[in-house]
Amino acid sequence: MTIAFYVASAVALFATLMVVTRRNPVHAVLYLMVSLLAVAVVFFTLGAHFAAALEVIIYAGAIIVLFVFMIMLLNIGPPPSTRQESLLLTPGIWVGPSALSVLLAGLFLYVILAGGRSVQAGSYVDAKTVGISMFEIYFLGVELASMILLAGLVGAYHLGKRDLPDEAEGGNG
Amino acid sequence: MNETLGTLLIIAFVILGVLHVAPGLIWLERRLLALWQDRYGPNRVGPFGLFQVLADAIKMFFKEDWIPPFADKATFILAPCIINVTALTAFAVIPFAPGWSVVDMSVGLLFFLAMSSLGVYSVTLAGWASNNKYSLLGGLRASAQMLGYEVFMGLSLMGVVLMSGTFNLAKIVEAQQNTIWYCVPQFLGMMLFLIAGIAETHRLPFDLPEAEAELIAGFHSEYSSMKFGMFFIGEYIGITLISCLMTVLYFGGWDGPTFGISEGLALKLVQFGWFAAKTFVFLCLFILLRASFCRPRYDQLIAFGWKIMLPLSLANLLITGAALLALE
Amino acid sequence: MTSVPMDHGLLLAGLLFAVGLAGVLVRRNILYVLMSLEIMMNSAALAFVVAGARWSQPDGQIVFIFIVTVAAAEVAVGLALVYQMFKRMKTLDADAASLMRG
Amino acid sequence: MLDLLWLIPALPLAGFLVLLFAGEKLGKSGVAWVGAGSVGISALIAGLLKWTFLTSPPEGHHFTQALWTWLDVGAFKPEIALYLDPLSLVMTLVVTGVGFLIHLYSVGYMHDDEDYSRFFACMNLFVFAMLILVLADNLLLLYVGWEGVGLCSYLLIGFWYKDPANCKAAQKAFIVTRVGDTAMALGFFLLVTQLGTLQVQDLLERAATRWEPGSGMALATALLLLGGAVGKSGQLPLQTWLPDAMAGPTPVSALIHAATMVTAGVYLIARTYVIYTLAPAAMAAVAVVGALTLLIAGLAAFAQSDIKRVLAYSTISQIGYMFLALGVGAWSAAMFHFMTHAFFKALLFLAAGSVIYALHHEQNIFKMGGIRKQLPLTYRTFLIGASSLAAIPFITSGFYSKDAILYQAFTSEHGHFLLWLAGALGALMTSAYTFRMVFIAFFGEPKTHVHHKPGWVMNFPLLALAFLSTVGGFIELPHFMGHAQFFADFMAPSFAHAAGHAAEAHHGAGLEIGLMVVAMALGLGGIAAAYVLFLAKPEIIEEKMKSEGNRKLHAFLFSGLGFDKLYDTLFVNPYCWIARVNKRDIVDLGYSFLAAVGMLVHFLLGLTVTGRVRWYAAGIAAGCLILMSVMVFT
Repeated sequence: MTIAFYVASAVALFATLMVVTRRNPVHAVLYLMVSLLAVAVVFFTLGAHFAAALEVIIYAGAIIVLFVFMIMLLNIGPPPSTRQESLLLTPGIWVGPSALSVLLAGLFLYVILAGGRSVQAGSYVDAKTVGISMFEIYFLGVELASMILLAGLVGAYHLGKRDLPDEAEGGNG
Repeated sequence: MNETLGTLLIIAFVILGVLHVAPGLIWLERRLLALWQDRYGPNRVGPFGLFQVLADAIKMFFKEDWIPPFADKATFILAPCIINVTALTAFAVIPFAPGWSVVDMSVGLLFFLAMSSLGVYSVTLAGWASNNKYSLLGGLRASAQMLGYEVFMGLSLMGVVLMSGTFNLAKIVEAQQNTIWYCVPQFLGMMLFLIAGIAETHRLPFDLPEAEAELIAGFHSEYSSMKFGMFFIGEYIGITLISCLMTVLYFGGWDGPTFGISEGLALKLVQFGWFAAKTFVFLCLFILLRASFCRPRYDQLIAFGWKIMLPLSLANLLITGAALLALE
Repeated sequence: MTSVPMDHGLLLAGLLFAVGLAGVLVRRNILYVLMSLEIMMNSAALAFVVAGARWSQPDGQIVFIFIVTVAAAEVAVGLALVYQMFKRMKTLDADAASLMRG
Repeated sequence: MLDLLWLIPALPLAGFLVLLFAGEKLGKSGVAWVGAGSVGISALIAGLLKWTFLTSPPEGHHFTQALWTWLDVGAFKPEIALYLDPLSLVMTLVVTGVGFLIHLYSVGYMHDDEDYSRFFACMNLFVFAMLILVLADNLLLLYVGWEGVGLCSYLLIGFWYKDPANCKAAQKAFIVTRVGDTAMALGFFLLVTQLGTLQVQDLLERAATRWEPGSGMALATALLLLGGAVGKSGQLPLQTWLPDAMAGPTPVSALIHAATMVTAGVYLIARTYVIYTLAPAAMAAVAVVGALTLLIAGLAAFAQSDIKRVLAYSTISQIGYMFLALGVGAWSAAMFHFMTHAFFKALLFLAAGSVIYALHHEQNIFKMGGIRKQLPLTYRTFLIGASSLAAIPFITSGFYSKDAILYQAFTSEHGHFLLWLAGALGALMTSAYTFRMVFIAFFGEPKTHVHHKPGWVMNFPLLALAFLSTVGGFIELPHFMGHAQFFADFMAPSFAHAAGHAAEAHHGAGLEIGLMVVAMALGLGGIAAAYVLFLAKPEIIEEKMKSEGNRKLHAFLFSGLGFDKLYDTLFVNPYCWIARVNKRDIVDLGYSFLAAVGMLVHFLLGLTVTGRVRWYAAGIAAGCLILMSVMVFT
């Protein structure tokens, strides 16, 4: 299991890096899916089976599919759009953000490793326990989450409508 | 060591068995369709036309494996693999008989749902990678359809989870042995799951992603040779998987009269026999559906999923929970 | 059951977060920005799950569920916005949507 | 019964609020009922309280009603509390009683004014503020009332705001009194920091125990409070605003600038008398201020031609008497004179108002003449008031109160012959200028004719006040005349700390009679002089006026002894000069610099508003990074 953790971590990191650097959005989405699956494996190795399953079902199986769906709807996968993507990604653009991210990562490293305590993680927590405490302690949170989902639903419905009233030029798409 | 060997044996059994069920199903489907449509079907090659499947397989292997130059090559190849991998992986949690499963996972049902939700990538990516407008439309249809039907598939299964109190498939079977097959108390849930299952495998009447009248062959228009074969087989594996789950979740799995046999390999075989028999019935049901239904319009399909099935599955969940609370 | 140090789990979360941040900052295509945001959210969720696993408490996974909920809502709205943006501007360049300068 | 105390200020406040928000809708009679009625009921309640105090006085002769806690900051915990003792009761009675009569008078006097409801709203607010001032339990609340009456004074002097001169007069009153108020506020600060409380009674007790008699702190506080009192009461050197304040409607002059508000200074000193007893030098200052003021104002009153300005200067002069009394430690005599003065001065103003009303806002006495026959009732009441002011012996209240002051100015341990002399000379001048006014305005040839006669709402207050002006003095008779000391006895609990007060009785009756005879002689002599100079042989004056020096003297007196000019050269003009020189404010440069820096920063930050989401995200990330670094590395 320990080995699985490290392998999955490596895969997740690699895949995530690939997500950020891909030109073709579909490839990026696929790498993102791989990354999420790897994180799901990490969850599994940490004993969070329920979270692992949810990660795949909801994240990989639904949320990312939405990305694919949108890419297909807008039909931006094929070469013209990847060329455009290359234009947007000049080498110079990488410098600042990378520096910032490296600094952040360095800070995380420092905080986590300088803490000095290395405790073992990972003991099995089954779905039932999660469910029970979710509907007892975090009941209000669940209600709020449902409100967020409803808001997202309404918002997405409104924004996704074909003809928003203030639409200037039409097009069939 | 022995345990590992046993697991390996089961894995081999599952892979080989399932992979061989698929061609058998092709033959069975053609014969049954012919029967129900009052014609012969394949009956020339071999006994009852059984070798026709073999011939088809050989033909498929030897066709030119052509990748269109305008396609996105990596994704084009990846797509058919995904459907087989996910479907076969999902078999890992199916208990064919007591102890006969690849893994006895505590969140087995969720694992199945996870795998089935990943299956959508196959169709969608195939449609996109082909870089062909019919394929793209097919892929779009598939992703929208599967997103919609996946939601209430999961919800419809929750009734079973509520009654048995576990995600573990083997335990669900045992729970049914102790009480009653869930096809009785969870009849609505079963119907919902069955419909969702058909949609997930995009079999008729939910085969709009590959509706040949509108989209040539939908998402796999550009596929040939064994890549097409993998889609073809993947579909049958999917059917088998759904049938197995129907058996496990609603019809008591391996439960059945044991004819006085009470221990050892023989018992397991009898139990597996029951399992296989029940699964076979559902396989035939799938074929019967194909023979008897016409194809709905796409918007009807989506509206049906979101506006009828989803509320029904929620109602099912609510009533089940309420009833369980009342009986406690 | 396992002997993964908590630090390593947190470290993975931190690194993923940093990579996601880089993605948000570098990519001008708004789809990538959204994807990178997903990465960041996911890494935050990972940190919670690691912490939950450390103390064998379900709380980490519950927070994970909440984060997934938020992510789902965010993606739904975000992609609807992307759709509208593409329809109006024929581009996904986030910097193109700077007409209001703020 | 005493629990009704809170109603006394509450009713005028309610009246004010009603008139403020619904005044336009009530109609004139409604406004009159609300405006005068609220004060009238207050006066009735005050009378009831007075009765209670006389029949069954509360323990210690004072009563405190705490309404609620105003602030609660550590030890600083002022309450909205009302304190009733004989001193504040007398003030309350005068404020509500005289106030009610003046309100009633105003119903008739202001009847044709378009801003009828605004007038009554302001008047009610004034009564409310004055009552708060008088009844306040602590200095903070007193200060609220103090500034409240200042505000109302400003509003009412400038009541006819369409004439810029009125607005100027209002501003002058406001600004000049503000000088005194600043001193008073400093005095309050000093009291709070030194004695740690604002509660008046606690304050006095602590002062008596902590401060040595004659200590510097007591002197400083007493002088600062004196500053406030001087400003509000129109005493030297801040008296210049009061004559100008006559720009307001006559009832306002009667109520605010004669009967009540201007005596707030007297009240303040009487309220904090303990501090003054601790600082004999301050008491001497009070007495000297009073003496000088009464002389200067008396001189100025001679030269005035406006009937209201004559009365204004006489008010200043009479309050000078009160200060003189306070300065020599004759606390109750001061309050006695306050009371009688309130009666007869209100009477004089109202009667003068009747004349002005009848003559269509003619205020110049030289244009009146001979109206005694046309307005007999007004004439008689005015004469009663004038007699009281001039202290005609035995039959007027002013005689008794002024006599008490003069007697004590001579005999008190703080008294002095010169103070008595000033007071006696003042008596001479008072009777002279008062009857100058009477003779010029009411006797002689009619120079104008009466347009309309005042109705009963205006006449009734005159009669009531005339009655009070006459009998008000009988409650406190000199020692040799039966020695009735109702008023002094009643006031005694309020001035329990005043040592040496009782010593007066040790002087013989002979001295008392002697002093009185001198004062009487001076007063009657003044009347006689006025008769000769202004009625019988006015040509003497005309003869004198021909010389250049005398005309200059007249102009000097007319201008109130040139104080306005003095202040203009000393303060106003230099200030205006500095303001002109500093037109482009030097300090503004600093602010302009700040503004420029702000604009520069705004410009720089504006550059960062690119509309690019990624840029903002980078900003957020960098900020988080910095914050986290700070948290981690510190």
